[in-house]
Amino acid sequence: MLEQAVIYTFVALVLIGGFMAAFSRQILYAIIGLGISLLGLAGLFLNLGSPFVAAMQVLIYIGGITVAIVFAMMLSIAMSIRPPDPDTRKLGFAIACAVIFFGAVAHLIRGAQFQEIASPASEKAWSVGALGHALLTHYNVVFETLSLVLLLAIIGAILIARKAST
Amino acid sequence: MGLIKEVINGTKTLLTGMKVTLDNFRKPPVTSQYPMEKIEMSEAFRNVIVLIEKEGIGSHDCIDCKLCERVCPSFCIYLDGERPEGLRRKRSTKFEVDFALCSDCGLCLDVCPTDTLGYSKIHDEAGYNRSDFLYDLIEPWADKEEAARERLKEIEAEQAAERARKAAARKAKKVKREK
Amino acid sequence: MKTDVIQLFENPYLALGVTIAVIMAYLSVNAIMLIWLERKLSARIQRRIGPQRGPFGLMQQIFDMGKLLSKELLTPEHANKLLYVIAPILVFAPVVALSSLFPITSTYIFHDFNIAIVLILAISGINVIGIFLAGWGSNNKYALLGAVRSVAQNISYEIPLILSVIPIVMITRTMSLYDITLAQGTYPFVLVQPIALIIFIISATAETNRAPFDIPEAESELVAGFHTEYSGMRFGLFFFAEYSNMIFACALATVLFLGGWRGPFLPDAVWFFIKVYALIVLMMWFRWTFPRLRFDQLMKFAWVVLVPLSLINLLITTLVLKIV
Amino acid sequence: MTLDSYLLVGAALFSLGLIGALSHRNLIALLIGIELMMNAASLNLMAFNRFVVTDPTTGQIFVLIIIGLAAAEVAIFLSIILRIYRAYHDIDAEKLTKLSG
Amino acid sequence: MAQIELPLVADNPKDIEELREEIGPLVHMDLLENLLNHARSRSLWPLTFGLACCAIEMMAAGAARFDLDRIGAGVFRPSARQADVMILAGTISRKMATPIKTLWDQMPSPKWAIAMGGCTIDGGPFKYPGQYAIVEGADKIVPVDVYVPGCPPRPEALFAALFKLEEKIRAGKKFNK
Amino acid sequence: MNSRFEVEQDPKNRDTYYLNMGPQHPSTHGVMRIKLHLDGERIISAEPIIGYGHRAHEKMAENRDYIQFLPNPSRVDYLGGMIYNVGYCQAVERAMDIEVPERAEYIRIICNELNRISSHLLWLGTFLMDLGAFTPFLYAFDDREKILDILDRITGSRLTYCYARFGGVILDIDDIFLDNVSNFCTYFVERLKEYEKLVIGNVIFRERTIGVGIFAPDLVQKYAITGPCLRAMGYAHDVRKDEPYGIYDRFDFDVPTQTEGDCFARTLVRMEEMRQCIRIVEQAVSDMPGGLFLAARVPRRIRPPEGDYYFCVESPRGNFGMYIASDGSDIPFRLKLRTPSFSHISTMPAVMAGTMLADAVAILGSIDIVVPEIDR
Amino acid sequence: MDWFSQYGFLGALLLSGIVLGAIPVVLPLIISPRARGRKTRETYECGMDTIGSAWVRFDIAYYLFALIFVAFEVDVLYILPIAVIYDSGTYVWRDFIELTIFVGILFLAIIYAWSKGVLHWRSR
Amino acid sequence: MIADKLSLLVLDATEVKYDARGFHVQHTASPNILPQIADAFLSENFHLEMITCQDRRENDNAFRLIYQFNQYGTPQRHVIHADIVPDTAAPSIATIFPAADWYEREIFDMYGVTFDGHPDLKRILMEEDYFGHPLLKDFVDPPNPYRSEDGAS
Ligand code: SF4
Ligand code: SF4
Ligand code: SF4
Repeated sequence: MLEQAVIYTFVALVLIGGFMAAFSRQILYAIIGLGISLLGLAGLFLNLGSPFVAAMQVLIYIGGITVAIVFAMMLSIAMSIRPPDPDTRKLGFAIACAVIFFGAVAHLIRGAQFQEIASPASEKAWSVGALGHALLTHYNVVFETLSLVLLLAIIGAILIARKAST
Repeated sequence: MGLIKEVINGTKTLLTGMKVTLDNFRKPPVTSQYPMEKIEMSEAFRNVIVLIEKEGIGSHDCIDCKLCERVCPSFCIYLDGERPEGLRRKRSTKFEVDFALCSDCGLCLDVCPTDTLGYSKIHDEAGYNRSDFLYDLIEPWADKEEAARERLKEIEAEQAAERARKAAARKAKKVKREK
Repeated sequence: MKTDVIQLFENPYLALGVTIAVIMAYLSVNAIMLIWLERKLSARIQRRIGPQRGPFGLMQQIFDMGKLLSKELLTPEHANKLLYVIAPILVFAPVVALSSLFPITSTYIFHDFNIAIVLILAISGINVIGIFLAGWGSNNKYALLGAVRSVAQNISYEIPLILSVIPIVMITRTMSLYDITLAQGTYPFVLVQPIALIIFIISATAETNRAPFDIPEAESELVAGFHTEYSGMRFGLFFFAEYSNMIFACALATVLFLGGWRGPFLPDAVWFFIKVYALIVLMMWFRWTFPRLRFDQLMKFAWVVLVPLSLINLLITTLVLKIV
Repeated sequence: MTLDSYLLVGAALFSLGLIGALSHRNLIALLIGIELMMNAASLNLMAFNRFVVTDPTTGQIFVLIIIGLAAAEVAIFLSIILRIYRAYHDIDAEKLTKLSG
Repeated sequence: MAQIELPLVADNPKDIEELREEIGPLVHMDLLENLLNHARSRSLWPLTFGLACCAIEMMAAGAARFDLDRIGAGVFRPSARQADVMILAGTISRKMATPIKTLWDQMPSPKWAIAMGGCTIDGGPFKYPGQYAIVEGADKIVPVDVYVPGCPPRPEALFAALFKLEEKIRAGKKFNK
Repeated sequence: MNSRFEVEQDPKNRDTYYLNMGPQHPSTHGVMRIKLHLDGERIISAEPIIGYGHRAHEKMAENRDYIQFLPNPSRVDYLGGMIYNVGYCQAVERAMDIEVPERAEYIRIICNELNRISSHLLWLGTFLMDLGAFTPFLYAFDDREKILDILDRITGSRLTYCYARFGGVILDIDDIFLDNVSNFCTYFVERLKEYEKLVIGNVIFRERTIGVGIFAPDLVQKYAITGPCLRAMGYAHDVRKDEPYGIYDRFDFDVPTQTEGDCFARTLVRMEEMRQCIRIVEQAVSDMPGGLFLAARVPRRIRPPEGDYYFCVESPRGNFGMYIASDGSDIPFRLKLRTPSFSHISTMPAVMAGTMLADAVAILGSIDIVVPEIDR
Repeated sequence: MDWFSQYGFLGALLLSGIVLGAIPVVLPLIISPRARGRKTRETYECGMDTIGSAWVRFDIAYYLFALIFVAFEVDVLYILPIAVIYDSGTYVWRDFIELTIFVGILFLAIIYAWSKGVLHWRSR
Repeated sequence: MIADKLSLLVLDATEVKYDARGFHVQHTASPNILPQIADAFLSENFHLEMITCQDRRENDNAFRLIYQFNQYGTPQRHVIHADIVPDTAAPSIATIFPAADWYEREIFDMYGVTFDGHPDLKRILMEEDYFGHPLLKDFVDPPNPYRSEDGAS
């Protein structure tokens, strides 16, 4: 009962945050919305059985990515304080797109029949250790590639940003 | 490598610093706990001026010469005096000091011909009103004033006698020399 | 062996209530004691006496609390009111949850999470957001600069902090704080990971914005940093959170490196707190000895010294673990 | 909650992200929209992972990878924003097209 | 010669009195108020703020020899928002009057002011015919609670002033000079 | 949003902003204000705005006679009050050609140098507090109290001395005083080592000060920098050596110099200067002659002959000069105080530009300003 | 134990933190007096009026640090799941090699950033 | 040598007794050649010790500007007196000796003497909107709320 309520709270957080992020014209509020949404999402991850991923979500997304975005926002202070005038045409177009997309997907989901497994895998399979094993064996290429990608991201970011600053 | 050396050296200096603070930690505090223990004020300590007792008079000896009032750079002395009957010198009847204005310079002490000014040893006054610091210096002496005047009369009489004697002596000398 | 506190009670709500009460009582006493300790310690280092109200000056903090509680709460006209108001609450919020995560004794703990380390890191991240919102919300240049510095500093020192924790996780193969403490049966990990401990302490000092890393609230430049505009109890909450965070940082160091509650003769909890407070005294000692670094030097220190050092430490650990 | 409802939430989040990405002129808002969409994808992955897949590590690792990619993307994207800002002192997407065109 | 524009000064003592007035708390209980007054009186955090020579004596009072921290007043807060008592230590120049007024306004109530040194009481050594640069008395710009005479007052005098202020705070509304 | 924020900052320069440092700011040492134009953390330009401590000393001088001006100089620079007080007396003595007894000269030297140490100590404390170290501040104050106790015993004041008079000093010293002084000297030499360990050696302190706030070499001549700031740039200029006043030519002391001209060099110079002060004091104590402490024959009215006079002393902050224009009456026609910090602060725009916000604090702290001395 | 009883407790504590934090900032509204001055609610800036907007643009260098951080933190956190199973006997040298490569790449990032002088705070 | 350079510029130079007066040479110059004089001093490694002013309107109907130059090392103080007629501007030497910048602002603030070619001549010690020039001999501070009414003496 309470559990259900909490899950719905998380869903609500996700959606409210999403709304804030999508519709607020002040960038800071949009970022806060993003943060709230991500928090709700982390809750849902928890519910889906993976506290580790949930914690990572909080640590990286909220602690890292939103912070970086906030810093980016502060570059353009003037804009973030005074929101630009609403562009109703564009907004209407975006909403139309989104509604169409959502309708289609909802329809698909309704129609589709997923083979749900009866009971979730054992606790051990969900553990962090399992993740580690998987990263080392099955996904080791992905693992190393990811680090390379991040290295490239750092290099790229520095290159671009430094060029910009000189 | 230079970096590592730097880090090690830096750590060393930090540890020396911590040792210094530790050494001081072990020493006793130097605090003097004000309301409980009061620091003795030195002889020269300057605060609001007071009239001090002159030997032989039993009271102050301010003759209202107004020198201090005139020299005071802060204009904080307000004087008034009268010449009591039977006295050669004047006596001040009002001697107010606005300590809030005083700059503790001591010039008034320098000029006082009778050396009757001194410093009080109060060092911790505070008040709720800005007019709290207008001190009346005569007041503590008020009850002794009468006696002092009497004594002064005697002293002046003595002095007059002395002067007269000296004058007589001088005259005598003069007369002698003339002879 | 270990018992969750929740299981002691029939009713989970009662358990919750008792937990909150215990934690808040502890934290309040702790904050008061720590401020007292800090003031007395600094006084001794500086050869003063320090607060004297009440026995040993203990009442001083209570007076301070009372005063802060009855101070007017000013909300600047141009501040972003919502953010301004919620920021101190946000900074304060994680405090209660965080303190439930540490295994203080070997028998009773609130709950032993198997990913406790990540949780601690994640929850303490809320702090940063609170500080940022405080700076942004108060619409004050000093506050904003302080907040930006604080965020930059926090994120920079988070990396060496995590990197210094990883070797321990490697050695013990767990992220549960209880199990990590158990693993230090024969010797505390400070003996095998001294460098990690040093890096951890330094990073933790920086994470809690303590001198010599107190640049976000550097008095001499930024007046009072991110809480420049905060008065009364709102400021008090920042204060409270700072001292509580100190406890958490030192408690984590204790658990990871100093063997947590382990120790001869004395009861578990006593050992735990002895170690924690010893570390805190060390941090205070730092504070009252050193000048503060300039901000760029601070960042440089994190990235140029601490991160490579902790990476090297990590590599060595991996190698040694493999060989041994 | 069932798989369907998770998927619906994911779809809704994706739509919101779409709106955010399409309707704003600010590049940062665009980024926020994209992030929302990526998270919608993660949610779907996790949901499938929980309800459909037998080996639960797969979905989690995919989510982790998404997080990592998002971080890389954000880093690059933000540095581009910085660059643009430096060049034009503005991060208005529309004005940019005018400037470049 | 044009008249000087004096933007922030109360033109007469009545205005100062008015400015001193605070809007009382919503809930007023005597017992609570008394307790709070006790707490307030023992935890007076001064504003880090020195005007001239007297400020050095104020610093000396905070230093090891006298140690303001003993009576709970050693926490010098640099931000006006967190300070309780403004120690006006030194000569207030006319140029400084406006900032002081602003700072005073920006302190959250309840707040108090101590005028330390002759200069802040009524101009002290700098009050003389022809003076054009100073404010002759801090009470022309902020409501002062306690005055400390001296040039400069010894740190003990500042202590005495703080004790006086404590008395005043503890007496609360009943206080009369 | 409030209309105040509608005002765009300079549209071409939206990246930069202005920040008020002061007048009430923990690191401006009183009431100075520096308007900083910042780009992020970097200072584009700095504009000191002074006058918040203006007390009209010069106007006062024109309204009172030479004697009544006596309490003022020590309030111009209250940290070096004794030096200013003595300096003023010496200026008038030279103008009037008043003989000063030997003993008085020696007493003045001792008091001057002790006062210089106390000023430097206070500087050390506040400078380190600006850099974030609180403890040395209290140590410095503690030692300063020791000096103040010694001076308090004979001068009666702790800060704003009015001890020197035309033709000598107001009170004679006694053996206890001399004992106290020599005890202090032995104590302080040891104590200085401790400071050096705590401060000079400290790597954080070095990081914060080395290479920070360098006065460009051409600033020296153009701005007339004096005092420790000048000596930190390699000029061995010291009024006590170059144009000895009083009896400074009888003492053997060095003028410490450094060449870098940064905050660290200034610190070193001042530390060494304290040591030299001790040397002078020790010599003075051992040579102390007997005799009068106040000239027997001082003219009752102080009336320097008509003309201009200039007298320069070495204050803890640099050359303090008194320009006295007399019209033959006992009220100065014009008395101009040339204060060193005034020159130093006017270099701030040149020195601070391009440094970081935190450096501004270090620079301000290291040049050792006393606000009423700038504003007079 | 399912997730709810585990993390629900923690969540409840977090929530209680917010509630407890709210109390002390509401209480003073009732028991504290209020000042009325002409500038009480103005922005504090050392007693002067602020010049321009207070939402200033900060140094670009912070920004670079934030960028590096984002990428770096992900990297570092990836090590965690591996650390948990490191040297658990399943692998002989494989985990060591992979981890070393991973950390090595991380090192490269630092070295690159260093060589580019990003860490030396040259904001212009 | 400085003496040679100056002899071309100044109206009158008198050696004064250093022991009594504290400076070595006193010159009188006409104000409009001040920049050349400053140039000469700059090229000879002198620094500008101070500038000040006297209100001599009663005696000579002039403001006397006093410039003082000195050298590091062996002191050699030169004092330049330049009388300017009230309400005329003196040339600024702030571009030659930046130190003069603030001194000239101070003189402007206190005496109302203006300087031609000064980069930013505004008040320095008093508020920007102050009304008078306080060091003038005939300056009176009008009654204002900052003064005590009781007025000492
Ligand atoms: S000490 Fe100085 S200021 Fe005070 S009353 Fe005497 S002369 Fe006046
Ligand atoms: S100078 Fe001395 S005698 Fe003369 S009025 Fe003053 S106190 Fe009295
Ligand atoms: S009262 Fe005296 S010591 Fe205090 S500021 Fe005024 S002149 Fe200076």
